[in-house]
This record gives sequence, C-alpha cells and structure tokens, in this order.
Amino acid sequence: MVDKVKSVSEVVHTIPSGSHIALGGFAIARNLIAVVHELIRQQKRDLTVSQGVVGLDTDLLVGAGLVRHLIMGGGSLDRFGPAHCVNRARETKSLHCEDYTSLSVCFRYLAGALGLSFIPIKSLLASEILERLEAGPGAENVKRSKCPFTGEEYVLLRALTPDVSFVHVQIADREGNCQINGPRWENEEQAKAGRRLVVVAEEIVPTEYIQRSPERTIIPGHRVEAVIHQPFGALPTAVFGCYDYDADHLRLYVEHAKEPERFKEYLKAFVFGCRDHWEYLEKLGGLRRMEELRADPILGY
Amino acid sequence: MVDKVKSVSEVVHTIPSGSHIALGGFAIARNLIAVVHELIRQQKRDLTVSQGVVGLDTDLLVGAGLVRHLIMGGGSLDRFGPAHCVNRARETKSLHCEDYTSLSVCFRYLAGALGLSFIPIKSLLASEILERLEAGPGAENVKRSKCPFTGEEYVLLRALTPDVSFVHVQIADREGNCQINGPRWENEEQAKAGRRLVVVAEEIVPTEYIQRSPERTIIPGHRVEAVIHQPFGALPTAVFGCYDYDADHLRLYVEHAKEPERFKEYLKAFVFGCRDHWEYLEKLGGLRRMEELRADPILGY
Amino acid sequence: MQVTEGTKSRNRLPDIRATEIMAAAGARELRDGEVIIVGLGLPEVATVLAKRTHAPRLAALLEVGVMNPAPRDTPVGLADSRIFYRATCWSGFLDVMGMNLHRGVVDAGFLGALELDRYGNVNTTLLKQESGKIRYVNGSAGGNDVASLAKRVIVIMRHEKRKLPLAVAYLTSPGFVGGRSREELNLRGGGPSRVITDMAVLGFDAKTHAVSLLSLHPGIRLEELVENTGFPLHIPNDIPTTPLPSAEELRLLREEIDPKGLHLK
Amino acid sequence: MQVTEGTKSRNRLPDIRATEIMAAAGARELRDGEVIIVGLGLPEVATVLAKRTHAPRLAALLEVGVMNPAPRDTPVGLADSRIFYRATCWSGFLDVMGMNLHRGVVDAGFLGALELDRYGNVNTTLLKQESGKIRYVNGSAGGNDVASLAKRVIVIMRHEKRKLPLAVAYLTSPGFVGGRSREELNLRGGGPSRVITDMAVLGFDAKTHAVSLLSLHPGIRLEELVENTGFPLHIPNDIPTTPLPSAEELRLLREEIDPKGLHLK
Repeated sequence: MVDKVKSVSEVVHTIPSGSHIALGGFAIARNLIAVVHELIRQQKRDLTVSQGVVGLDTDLLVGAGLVRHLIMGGGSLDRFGPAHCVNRARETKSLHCEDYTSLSVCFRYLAGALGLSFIPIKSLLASEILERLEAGPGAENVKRSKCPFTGEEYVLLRALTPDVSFVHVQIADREGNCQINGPRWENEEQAKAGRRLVVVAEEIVPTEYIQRSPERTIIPGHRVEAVIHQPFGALPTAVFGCYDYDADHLRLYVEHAKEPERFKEYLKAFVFGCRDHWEYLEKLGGLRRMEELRADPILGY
Repeated sequence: MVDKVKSVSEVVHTIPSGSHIALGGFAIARNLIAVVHELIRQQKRDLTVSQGVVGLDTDLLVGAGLVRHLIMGGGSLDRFGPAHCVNRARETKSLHCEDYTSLSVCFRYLAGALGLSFIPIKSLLASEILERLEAGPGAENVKRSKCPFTGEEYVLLRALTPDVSFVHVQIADREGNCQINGPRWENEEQAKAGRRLVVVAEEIVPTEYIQRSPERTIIPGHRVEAVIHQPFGALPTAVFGCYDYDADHLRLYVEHAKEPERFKEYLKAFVFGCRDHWEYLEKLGGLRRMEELRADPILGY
Repeated sequence: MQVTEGTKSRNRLPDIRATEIMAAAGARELRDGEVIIVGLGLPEVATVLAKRTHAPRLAALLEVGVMNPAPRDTPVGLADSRIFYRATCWSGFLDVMGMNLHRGVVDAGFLGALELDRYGNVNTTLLKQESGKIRYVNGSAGGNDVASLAKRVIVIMRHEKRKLPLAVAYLTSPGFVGGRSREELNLRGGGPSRVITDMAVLGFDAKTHAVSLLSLHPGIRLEELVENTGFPLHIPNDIPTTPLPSAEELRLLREEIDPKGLHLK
Repeated sequence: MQVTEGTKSRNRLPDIRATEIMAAAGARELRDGEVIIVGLGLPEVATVLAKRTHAPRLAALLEVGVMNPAPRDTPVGLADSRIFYRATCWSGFLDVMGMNLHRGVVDAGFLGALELDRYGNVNTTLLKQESGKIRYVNGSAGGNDVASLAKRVIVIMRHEKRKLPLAVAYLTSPGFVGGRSREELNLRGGGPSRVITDMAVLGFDAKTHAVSLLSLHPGIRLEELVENTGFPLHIPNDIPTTPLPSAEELRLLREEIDPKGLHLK
C-alpha cells in the first residue's frame, strides 16, 4: 500500500509559479478553498487557471492577483452574485481570459484525459466566443475544420492538459482511490487530463471500503500523486452529503469582493490571517458552526 | 411514469431485417442470449452486428446465418474455445468482417454517443488491421490524418451509430433507468450511440430504488425505448452478482459450434425447439440448475 | 447556470403576477415526453409546472449532471445540493451536455438573457455602458452549447428596451445570426422558438427569422410593448392575449412549486 | 483477451516447470509502482508474483474495466466474474484503454502471440496452413491497442519454429515493423522489450530492432533453441542462463497464486 496523504502546504510547496492548475469546483460547490488559500499564502504567481464553470476558488485566486491567464466556460456565485474579482480583472485587463462554454472546456479536458491532442465540437460556431478566441492567444487552441466523412463543419479544440489538476472529493483512501457523491460536472475528465493530480478529501477511508463499491471509484489511486485530508476543506462552498454552503459567509465574501480595498481586508482576515485551514474554520465559527452546516443524511445538505 | 416493459418477441418484431444491431456482451459475460434467440426464431436476416469483443451472442447469430456484416474488435469464448461460427463464416467468406480493436470500436461508439461524426485514435497505425480496412468496405470508416495543432499522425474513425443497441443489465426500473454491477466494458458508449436502445434486465426495481444511488445509473431512462424483463436472460453466459456462467452448457455449445451440422442440431434443440426463454431455461435444467448457478452475494458468481 | 433575473410584477391584474403568466406560458411550450435542459429560476418553475400538469413524462436534465430531481427545498443555483434531491441519475457535463445535448436528443433548452436582438442572438457575457465602459457578467456556461445544439430554444427574460436592442453588445449564444438560417450557420440545433417576457410572448418568422409578436399579456398595451422594445417588432393584425394561468396552475405555482415566491416574486 | 496458450513443460529440470521459470522471468520485468495492463494466464500469474514479491505497488489494469483485483478463485477469462473480486475500481474500456493506455500512463502491457517475427510483430488473428487455407483465431481485442500505446510490451509465448517465423501471416500488433523505429511508424508506445518463451528470454537490439537472445533457460541447449526458431536470432558470445525462480517464488506460485496449476500446468 502506498500512503499518499500529505498536508496542503507540503503539496503547494511543490507547485512552481507559472503553473497551469485546473480547479474542480463549480460555482458554490466542492471548491478547492483549502488549496487556494495556501496558494495565496505561498504567493504562487503568474498562474494559468482552467475551470469549466468558475466558482469562489478561482475568484479568490484572481482577486489575490496570482492569475495571469484564465481558461473558463463562464460562471458566477449563483444567486449570491457574480464572480466580482474575475469580472473586475477582465475589465481592468489585468487578466487574460480565454472564454469558452461548459461543454467546450469539458471536451478540451476529455481530449487531454484520452491522450488525444484534439477533439471536434459543434458548439461555438457562429458565436463571438469563437471570433474572440480566433482573434487572440486562444487562436492556437481552436481551428475550424470539416468532418472527413460527412463534410460537416466543426471547431477542433486543442487538448487541455493542466500541470496539476485539483479535485475536491467526499471520500478517498490513502492510495488516492476517490469516490464522488452527487453530480460530478467535468471532474473525471479534468482530473484525468492533469499531468499531476492532487485530491482533497473530506474523509479518508480504508481501501476495503472502496472495494465494497468499486463502481463508485471515479478516480483510481494510481493516477493520484497526493491526497490532502481536510474536513470542511471547501467551505464556504458546499460538499454534497457532507455540509451545506455557508450562506452568511458567501454574502460576506461577495460584499468584500465588490471593492478591491475591501477584498484586501478579506484576504487579510481569512487567508493571510490564518496559519492553516483549521484556523480559518475557527474564524467561520468553529465546531459549533460546522455542526450547523453539517448535512442531513437523507437530504445531503 | 412511463412503463416501457415489453416482451422480447414484441421488441424483436419491431426490428427490420437488414438492421445494424449492437450487442453489449463480452466473451462469456452479459450476452444478449434471450434477444439473439428471438432474432433467430423470427429469422431477422442480413443483419449488421457490432460488438467490442464478440461473445456467444454474436457467434449464435452468425452461426444461424443471419449476419451479413460484422464490426468487431476480436473475441472468443475465453478458455472454452474460439468463436467457431464467426471464424468459420470468415473462412468460407459467407460473412464480411470489419476487424478493429477493443479501443477503436469503443472510440467509434464514443463518437456516436457524443454526436461527433468522427474521432481520432493512435491505435491501428502500422498494422495490417488498418491496411485491410483501407483496402475494403471499411475504407469509408477510417482515414489517416494529422493533428492540426501538433502535426501528429492519427487515424480518424467514423462514428458508429447502430440502429438498435442492446445491453444486458442487472437492474432497471420500468422507465429504463439502468444500473450495471461490475465492470462495464464499452456498454455506456455502445448504449448511447444507438439510434434506438433496448435493455434486458435481470431484475425490475421501483424508481425509488434507483433514486437511492443515482450515481450508479449508467443509462438514464429517457434514452431507453424498451425494457425486457428476463431473469437468467444471459445464460449460459454470466451476469456478475446474479449468476455464474454455465460451464457445462458452454462446453456443449462449443462442441456443437465446431461442426455446421451439429450446430444445426444445437439451434433445433435450444432455439427453434423453445417457444421462449423460459422453455430454454427448463432445457438448461430449470429452477434447480438456476439455483446452482445463482451468485454468492459476496463473490458475485 | 443560464441567467434568468428576478422579474417584478409588470401587469395590471391585481392578483396574478407577470412571473406566473410567464411560468405558465413557458410550461405550455413543453410537450409530454420531451427531453429538456433546464436552467434555474423561471425555466425550472415552468418545467416543474408542465410536469405536474400536461407533461408528466418530461425528462429534465441539469448541466452539472442531474436528471429529474424533485427538490424539497428551493435551490439558489445549479450547483446547490438542494437540486440534487431524488434525482434518477447523477453524472456530469460529458453525459448531459455531450451524450444528450451534443448527441441531439434534447428537444428544448431554456436560456436567460442580458440582451436579445431581433434575430434571437443572446448576450450573457458583458454590458457596454453609455461611457463605453465594459462590465463583464457570467459568460456562457452551458448557454452557447444549448443555443447551438438544442432542437429549439426558449428564452425567458425581462422586457426592457435596453435588453432588447437592435444588436447585442456581445454575441454569446447564436440565434439566426444576421437573419441567416441555422443551416447556413452550420448549427445543428433549430435555434430560438420563443421569447417569453413579462409583457408578451414573441416568436420568430419562418422566412425572415426576425422576432414577431405572438401574444400580449393581459393588461399590457401595444404602445407600451413597442416603447419597451429596442428593435422593430413584427406586429400581426389581430393580437391574441396570452392565456392566464388556470386556477390549478396558480395553486401549484403558489402552494407547491415556489411557495416562498423565490422565483415568482 | 490477449491470447496466451497453455505451455507444457519443456525443460529438463525434474522439479521446476518451464511455466514457472517464465512466470518468474515475467515478474522480474515489472518494477515497483508501475502501471500494467494484464492479460489472462501467465501474464496475470507473473503480475501477481511481482506484486507479492518486489513490486507491491504495481497497478494492475484489466481491459474490461477492472483495477487491482484479488481473485479468490482462478478465472477462465477476462470477462469471468472471478477476476472482478475485491477490485479497487470497476469502470470500462474508455477508462482503462482510453484514459490510461491511450493517455500514455501504462508502463507495460503483456501480449500473447500465435506468431511473432524477428521485429516483434505479433499475429493473433489468423493462421495460414500448408494448404494455403486460412484459419481465423481471436483477432486483436486489446492487443493492437497495447502494442501501439504501452511504454513497453512483454510477449509471453511458446517457443516453436512455426510460431516464430520470418514474417507473420497477419500483422495484428506492430512491433518494429520492417526494422523501423517506433517514431518512424508514428506509434507512441515503445514497442516490444521482451519475449519470454519456454526456452529463453529474448530482447530487441537497440539499433537493428531485431530479436536477440538474452538468456537460455536452465537445461536448454543453444542448438535446440536455434532449431526451434524460424528466423535468424542474434546470439551473444557468452549466453547467460535464465535465473530459476527462488524457493519463495515457487512456493507463492504453487501454493497461493495458481495452486490448481491452471496456468502453470
């Protein structure tokens, strides 16, 4: 048995500035908060970030000024508000954003996961999304072409193979066999497209537990480089079956994210002001608050 | 709620001769025996059959002289012997066989399932498999090409979209939501590539059962046209978690499949000689034999 | 992730909200047995209403990988655990958007819009202010995929002049770009079929592909509609009135589907 | 589904079977922590032996969608439920052959062969008889995929003149076709690295890519080997002897891995 359990700071120390990291969160669900906080504390700069539908994790990284290039299908914090930091960075041109769609990012990951250097798609055609990609640095990742068999017009997408893919899961064993509870958006493709793969698990289980329902293993252990065990590692975003999102903190986040100055205060208080994720959880209300947010076993939230 | 449960003969009556049917069996596991027997009884002719790795189901259909064109990645009856009827039909040129590999058939189904008319692959290159495809009718389904981004050489495969895909599953509800126990080979891609999809289920469960573990739903009900409820529907091949293969009958089959005349006897006794699958199961030993073959709940066989 | 804004009451009827008329109109666009990609807000309300009335066999798919959920509590977004409850399948983008939408089996998809132009092109990416300053919003998420690939698209949005301009500030999701047919645009999906606003139901002319008025909501005057539309709108000679929700539809909407009025506010 | 035939004892040692020497030689080809695609029969026996001795961290993948099974009973094939037991993952072709093998993370794959030529090209599709008559066999299944994409390929087969011809009757799975490099052949995988027979262990010359003798099994004479090889074999000046399985390896093979001698017969 290989024990791959590492601390988040150990793992983040191995990630050079300038890396392309793929984040497995979606809006306000299963965000890589513990990882992103540590990336900010360790000031990993000039990052390229890819994500199907961006969430709070990417917004934090962009707000902290660490992202140079963003590859995304869009996104927001759902009803809590837009991704203020991402939108502002685009408006001030401090960020280059390659805009796609949910499916085209998923297909780029799929190609990467399958070891295909390209894959066709029927989205994007006749849209300004494609025109802007063709007019910018995205041009090297898209190409109009026809099917050799049917003659139908397609957009060919270049495979996306992030330097490091991060996925937040409910359950993993120490070797990295992972089981995801609830919908999985593009996590399987995103995880397997990565040159390196790191998972954050709410709970570590014995391999024997994995062997009881191997059909639920979405990521096999041999693909995983490190397993970070961090309960409540996605707060204030939700992890189905484990805990609900922290609506109060999400509102507080959005309030601060609206203004650069206030966002600095947020980072100071909740990221730089915390030695690790446990200290951060204390600031969110500690054990008592975590118990309030803990999911009902039937409802999953 | 839509009730899609139908009898195998009802379903087979809707399949015209000359159809392309995709079978979800693999060697001696989860073969579409009940369906294939009925196709033979109803003498559906000039079929095109596709299967990742052929098993007893395809061997039966070919032996019965109903298959004109076979698209496959290879196959056998494992240690019980080769697919005698398939091999003999190829030797006597009474069958046109398009040879692929496990992965290339899977990729052709994947393209079909995703609505892509083509998909690239790095298998087949420098092999006689590709040369023979290019020299025959398979030429319209393969094309050498280069990646527009990397210049790497690929084989482009045409999507495979069978007229009717058949899959044998352990569990389905009356709407067609299906859960497969054990490994799934190319079943998900094969099922979703089909223009029509019919499933044979060992057990029909209430939808509420499906809702208890929706992450195990491999085929969603809205894709399914009909659900055939047939316990022991795959015998003599195995269904993981339900029953083991019938080794005695497999040996008997292979003995008969070796000789055209003896194979006729087999068909007479076990296919034409049975009004339906229940009569066939009686010939295999009925309740007592089924109980011997029933799977151990822990081992699954 | 399709954006649909909360829509405050617009019509003059004392006891029926515009959002309730919109939800009922949306529900009437769905036929029994169809496969629908649902967005949050009114689209979800309309789909549930259809399922509870004339279309019990609808298959409702959510981008994230959820099929036919039966939420007990009202979710705030597509990634909200509340919308995973009692689903018949949990998968992901590749299955829902790839093996269903891109495969061509999705009959209808709902879209919200920041802007929609006379050819049904939708902008959900950015807004240009008077000053010329650009404000970014949510982008496409699954919007462009649905607009490109669903057999038909139903847009639900608030009816305002600035939201219905001659040309969108950014073409996120194509309708009939430049009045061209979908074939000319190399798009598989049939494109927009309806635009349901808080003032009217709009359709698209089979030849010109331009927006035309199908029905006015009760209490809405034509002048009012024209004033609030930024592009020339084809007006038929006699203008039907959008049917009001039935008593049973209103009961379902108010008591069962959105009792807190989260989306019907 | 890779074919590997049962191999009856060939060597002269009273109490050690050729199959046991082959299994031990196969096991020694695998390094700890590697990702292996396993075929049934001796390849599986060799993989399990490696895992129980020097390579506990091997990841063993089966084409059908099974990872790291720990069978309690000996399976008859890759679709035999016996080989699903206690796996850590059940998926399918797309995951194992696509997202692992095609992705390029598989270090070694095993192949069986009806025929293998001097450049490591493998035939598992058909045999040509003296009469010219063709007999079809199993075909590729995952064999061509493994040969094309695994970082290195290990062939395990019976050593007979007719099975080791100058040219294969059908080129199912490419080695170094025509003595060309894998780059020239546009193949990603590294190609065949070892051929383990019941007489010897063979390798491939880095320059000519032709088969060369690496070691003779104990008790096998060189003349015997040459007589039973259909193509010119490069013979080194001094010929090492294939190490015998250790006492512990023999115990594991006989008492734990294949007690019934199903594959070691």
